[in-house]
Amino acid sequence: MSSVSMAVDFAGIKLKNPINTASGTFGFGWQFQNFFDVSRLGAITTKGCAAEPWPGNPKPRMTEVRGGMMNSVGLQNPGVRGMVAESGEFLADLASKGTAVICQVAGHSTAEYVAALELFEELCPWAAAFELNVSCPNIDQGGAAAGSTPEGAAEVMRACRPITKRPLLVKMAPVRLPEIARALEAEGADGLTVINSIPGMAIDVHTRRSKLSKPTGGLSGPLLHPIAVRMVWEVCQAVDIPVCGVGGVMTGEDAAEFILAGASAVSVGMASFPEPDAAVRILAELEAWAESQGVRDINELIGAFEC
Amino acid sequence: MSSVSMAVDFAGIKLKNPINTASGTFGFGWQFQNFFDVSRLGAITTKGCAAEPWPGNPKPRMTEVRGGMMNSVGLQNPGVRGMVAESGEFLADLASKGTAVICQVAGHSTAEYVAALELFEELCPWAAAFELNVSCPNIDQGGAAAGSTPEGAAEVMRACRPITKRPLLVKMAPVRLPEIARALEAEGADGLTVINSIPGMAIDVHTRRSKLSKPTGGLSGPLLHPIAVRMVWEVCQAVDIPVCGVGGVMTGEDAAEFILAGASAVSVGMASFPEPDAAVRILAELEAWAESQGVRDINELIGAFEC
Amino acid sequence: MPTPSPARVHDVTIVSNEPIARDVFALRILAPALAAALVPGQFVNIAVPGNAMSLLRIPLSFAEVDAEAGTIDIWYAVVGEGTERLSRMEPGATTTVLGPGGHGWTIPEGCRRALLIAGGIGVPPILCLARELARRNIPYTVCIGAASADRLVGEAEFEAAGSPVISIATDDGSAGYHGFCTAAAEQVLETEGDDFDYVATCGPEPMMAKVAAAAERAGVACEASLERMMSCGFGACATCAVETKSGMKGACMCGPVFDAKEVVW
Amino acid sequence: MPTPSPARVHDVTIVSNEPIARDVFALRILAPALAAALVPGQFVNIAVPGNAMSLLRIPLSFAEVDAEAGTIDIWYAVVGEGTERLSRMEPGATTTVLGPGGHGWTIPEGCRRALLIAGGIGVPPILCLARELARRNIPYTVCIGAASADRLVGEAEFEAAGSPVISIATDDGSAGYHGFCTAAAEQVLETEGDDFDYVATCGPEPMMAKVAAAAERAGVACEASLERMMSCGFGACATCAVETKSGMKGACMCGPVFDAKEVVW
Ligand SMILES: Cc1cc2nc3c(=O)[nH]c(=O)nc-3n(C[C@H](O)[C@H](O)[C@H](O)COP(=O)(O)OP(=O)(O)OC[C@H]3O[C@@H](n4cnc5c(N)ncnc54)[C@H](O)[C@@H]3O)c2cc1C
Ligand SMILES: Cc1cc2nc3c(=O)[nH]c(=O)nc-3n(C[C@H](O)[C@H](O)[C@H](O)COP(=O)(O)OP(=O)(O)OC[C@H]3O[C@@H](n4cnc5c(N)ncnc54)[C@H](O)[C@@H]3O)c2cc1C
Ligand SMILES: Cc1cc2nc3c(=O)[nH]c(=O)nc-3n(C[C@H](O)[C@H](O)[C@H](O)COP(=O)(O)O)c2cc1C
Ligand SMILES: Cc1cc2nc3c(=O)[nH]c(=O)nc-3n(C[C@H](O)[C@H](O)[C@H](O)COP(=O)(O)O)c2cc1C
Ligand code: FES
Ligand code: FES
Repeated sequence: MSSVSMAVDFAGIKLKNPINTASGTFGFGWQFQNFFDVSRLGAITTKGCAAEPWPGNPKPRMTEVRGGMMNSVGLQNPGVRGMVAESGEFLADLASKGTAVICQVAGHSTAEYVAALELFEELCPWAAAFELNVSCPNIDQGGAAAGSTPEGAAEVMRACRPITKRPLLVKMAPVRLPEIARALEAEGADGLTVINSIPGMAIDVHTRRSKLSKPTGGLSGPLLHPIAVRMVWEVCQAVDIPVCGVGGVMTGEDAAEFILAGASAVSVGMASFPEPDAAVRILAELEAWAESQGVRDINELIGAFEC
Repeated sequence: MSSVSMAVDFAGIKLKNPINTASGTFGFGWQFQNFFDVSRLGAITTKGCAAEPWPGNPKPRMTEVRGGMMNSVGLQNPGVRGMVAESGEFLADLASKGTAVICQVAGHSTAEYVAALELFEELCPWAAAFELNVSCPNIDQGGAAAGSTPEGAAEVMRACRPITKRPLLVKMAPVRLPEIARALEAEGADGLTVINSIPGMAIDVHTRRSKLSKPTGGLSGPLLHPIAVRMVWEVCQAVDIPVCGVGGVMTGEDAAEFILAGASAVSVGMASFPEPDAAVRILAELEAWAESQGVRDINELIGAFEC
Repeated sequence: MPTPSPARVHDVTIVSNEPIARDVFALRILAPALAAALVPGQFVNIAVPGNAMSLLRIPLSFAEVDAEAGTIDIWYAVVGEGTERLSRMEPGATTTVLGPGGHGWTIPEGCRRALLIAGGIGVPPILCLARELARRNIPYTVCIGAASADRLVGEAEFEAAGSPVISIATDDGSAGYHGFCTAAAEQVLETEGDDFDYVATCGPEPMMAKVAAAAERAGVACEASLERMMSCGFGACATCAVETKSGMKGACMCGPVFDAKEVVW
Repeated sequence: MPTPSPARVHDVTIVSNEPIARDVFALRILAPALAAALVPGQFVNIAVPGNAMSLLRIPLSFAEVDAEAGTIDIWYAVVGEGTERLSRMEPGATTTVLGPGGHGWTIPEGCRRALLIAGGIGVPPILCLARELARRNIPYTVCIGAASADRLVGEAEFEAAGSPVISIATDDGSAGYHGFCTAAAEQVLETEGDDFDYVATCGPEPMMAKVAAAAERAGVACEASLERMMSCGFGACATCAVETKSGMKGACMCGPVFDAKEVVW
């Protein structure tokens, strides 16, 4: 038994520990239930869902790159109703065990974000919070196209804010973070998830074509980590609302860097693919690190980076 | 002997082949002369120099990260006069052997860029071109602070353009590239070098301090590569002036990706640290790839990426 | 909740790892619990240590499982860095395998005769199916295609499993018929289609599309084993989607074996 | 053109690699051309294969060079992932070493007696110097500091090289004096400073700063071997800068051995 209290408050949600999962890398949670008891996590964030189902992009949707991977799934999702029909029972049960379920909201336009969030608000009483994905690099409308300017991101937030009283988070694109973060805070965002995949490109030099069905895709993995830590730190300096750090977390020390940079929660992403129970290993390592720092409470370490 | 013609025109400079070296990773060229004949390269780009010497940042200035490294050298340089005194003879000789010498220009302000470029123009008749570094992430004034907005970058370019008739290149920060590239093209830039290191952060979780003397540093290495290829491709779509691709080039295939994405030249950066003759190995691999593509001339492959 | 993948992470030991054709290796791993669980047509997801820059597992079918010995036989082509690294693993080395992955072949009830068409490194799951057919005493005929004679695998094993290979085709004519193995399959289905109740195919997608079309013309049930770039192998990432007539389906959970009529080729 | 580094990339073979103290290993590599070129106080830059995510070489001093046998003896502390990886390299393994790096100790002309102060893993370059002093028949006295007795290295070797170790200090008192080895050095320099013409030190920077100050008070020439994070090791990157009274100097070319008076501590 650890002697460190790991509970944190993230955007008004009480988490039993700071470990969350990155949207799109953890399905709807039940995919992992055979590998470990998902209710050991502080939170999970579900795959982005829109009001209606989306088919996503053509194949190939994935390629490995040095130190990570690149995807162009393009937010394939069963729509909010499909998601609730398929996974609602599991998620409600998970919520009842004290793991916060954060539902990610996708859209091609402000109206679509609104429509999706309205459905979520109505159909998901068990959801602890909603996360607006204005940063997917793999769709042509909405996603990063909407959230890469302060105006665009603010517009989506402004339209969505009245729909729910529950905490509203925003998943941010890896561009112009401080400005966009301030714009989102001003519109009432409760927390920010930093960062979504960075757009990249991999060319098959033999065929001269993209290794994905689109020219570019979104990068994940350790290659992102030092960039993501810097971005989390910048956002934490810029705003007062809490931040969840995402990007290349493979070990407890990677998670610890986000915590020190100011994040109140940390999401595990692609680490869960080769090692489905990575999130609980990382939780244990984070706890051991906190203990080694001689603190009683992980909260003492949030933002404890010394310049 | 290769059957492929490797000569390219880059921003009006005739290069015997597309391989260049990234500023700050190749000293002033002579540091490598014992490892291989530097005149085999198409070009070299020298460390950024200002009008007066700069001491750079305190130690530690470097840390390794997964898939790369992070530095905060902070543009330590001997000043243009110091550089010419120390390295001018070698560089003039190199130029006479047909390797283009591109001198990088550093400054804390537009006035300092102007002052440095005036000295370069006067003291370096052997220089084939000058590259304005408006993208160093490790200095508080000038560098990325100057070049991360279209207005800032354009201001430096506008002030420098009248000083020289030789090709004027700009080393770009990894932000807002299409807009800034268009602004620079409009101000008369002859070519763009894409990209400089991406700012990152690495925290020692035991001491809770940065692994560098500053909170952030600049990332180099393979971790950048898919991001850099995407950025080169975006810039090539946005402007008509030629582009030199930089970022994580470790192999001929990495260089080939830049060429296919539209770059006319490719710089080798940190690959030269563990393997001082990496640039000539990469040149040979690039040549072998071009041959395998069945072309007579490497120019047929520039921008030959098929969407 | 929907049924999650039955996959677990299994510790495995390499028993042998030898070349059997040009750029093709046969790998035998010891993994008793996994071997006991696998059915023909499923796949496993192997971690290949040795390159810290490469993080994902490699999905591979298998040619045979010996549940008693606890071994799994995999045949793989060396096509890139990961499979090259795998080819350097030595007997005795240990790693982990995630599986079972997906679901396997569904031999129709009362199947009288099956036609199997395998192209290139599509042979292993077809061979595994052939052995299952042989166990059930269902006769079958096989067409194998390969780029060239030195890359051809499976001929002897299909014969040993109980059926002569009716047709071999190579792209360069260095063995068997000069051309594609689909030609033979199309001819069989056209002329003797009524004798068959099941067509199974694995290989390059254009080949499988042709086989699927021929089977549909002949009115014979057809299954195809599809490959996709897979990140997880247990339904969590959606990188493995296959377009079907009823929407996108993950190859790792709803496949890799699909009803060929359902696939949008 | 200024003088480029004489470094070359040498193919080397591991001869032996064994622990000699807690978290400290002795590595012997075979590299005849490099061994013939090295002088005490220089360093080498070794590539440690096995982690594709880690790209740079590791700079290391050496404790002894046997030019005849072509071997180089390196003592290193396991402090992180790279040195841990190095500690797993087996005899017979091959890699490359870039060197010689930098310039070594400059023993003053007519030096009568030297005082050597080594802290922790600063012992190897000091030991190498001691052996050179012994070869030149210059007497010397040595102070060694270590965190604890089980991390202490070099005592026997210094004795064998010809001089008794006058003082051992450990941070925890588990061997010798309980405290820092600088105390003994400061005392020697204060009371017998006139007997010495040379002080050489390598170890943690605060330790070397104290030694430098004591030497300056005593009016004795002092050199210190400094460590910096190095990316290249041959003057190309400027990550290794040391602040000196005449500006920034690269540790890999102008050091690692510096005139202690010149260093801004
Ligand atoms: C369910 C399934 C079963 C498979 N069974 C076998 C098998 O039994 N034997 C066998 O040799 N191979 C099999 N494969 C393919 C195998 O996974 C790939 O060849 C392997 O991942 C390539 O890895 P690499 O690092 O060597 O090649 P890379 O360098 O990653 O790629 C080399 C080439 O192979 C292609 N490729 C890579 N991965 C895949 C993939 N998952 N699907 C399709 N093309 C890919 C790439 O696009 C590229 O053109 C199977 C794939 C799947 C999805
Ligand atoms: C000229 C020179 C000679 C050296 N000689 C020796 C020697 O003979 N024996 C020996 O054990 N070590 C020596 N070192 C230090 C050695 O290079 C580092 O300990 C090693 O690089 C650490 O690598 P790592 O991956 O294990 O540790 P990392 O995980 O990279 O770091 C572990 C810790 O060591 C520190 N560190 C890492 N590299 C250096 C460095 N270059 N300088 C100072 N601190 C560092 C880090 O800041 C960190 O606190 C020398 C360094 C230099 C520059
Ligand atoms: C296959 C895949 C699908 C993803 N889908 C989504 C998504 O639906 N919504 C989202 O915000 N981020 C998505 N992401 C991005 C991740 O949530 C995360 O931001 C990114 O992968 C960086 O974290 P990591 O390096 O730990 O994986 C996806 C990532 C991957 C690899
Ligand atoms: C130690 C170091 C110093 C650098 N100094 C400069 C510099 O002076 N000017 C500059 O434009 N870029 C500088 N860079 C960035 C490189 O030129 C290059 O843009 C970057 O390293 C990415 O390329 P790479 O991944 O191939 O190294 C430096 C990089 C390193 C590692
Ligand atoms: S491979 Fe991840 S869902 Fe199929
Ligand atoms: S280590 Fe590169 S200049 Fe010294």
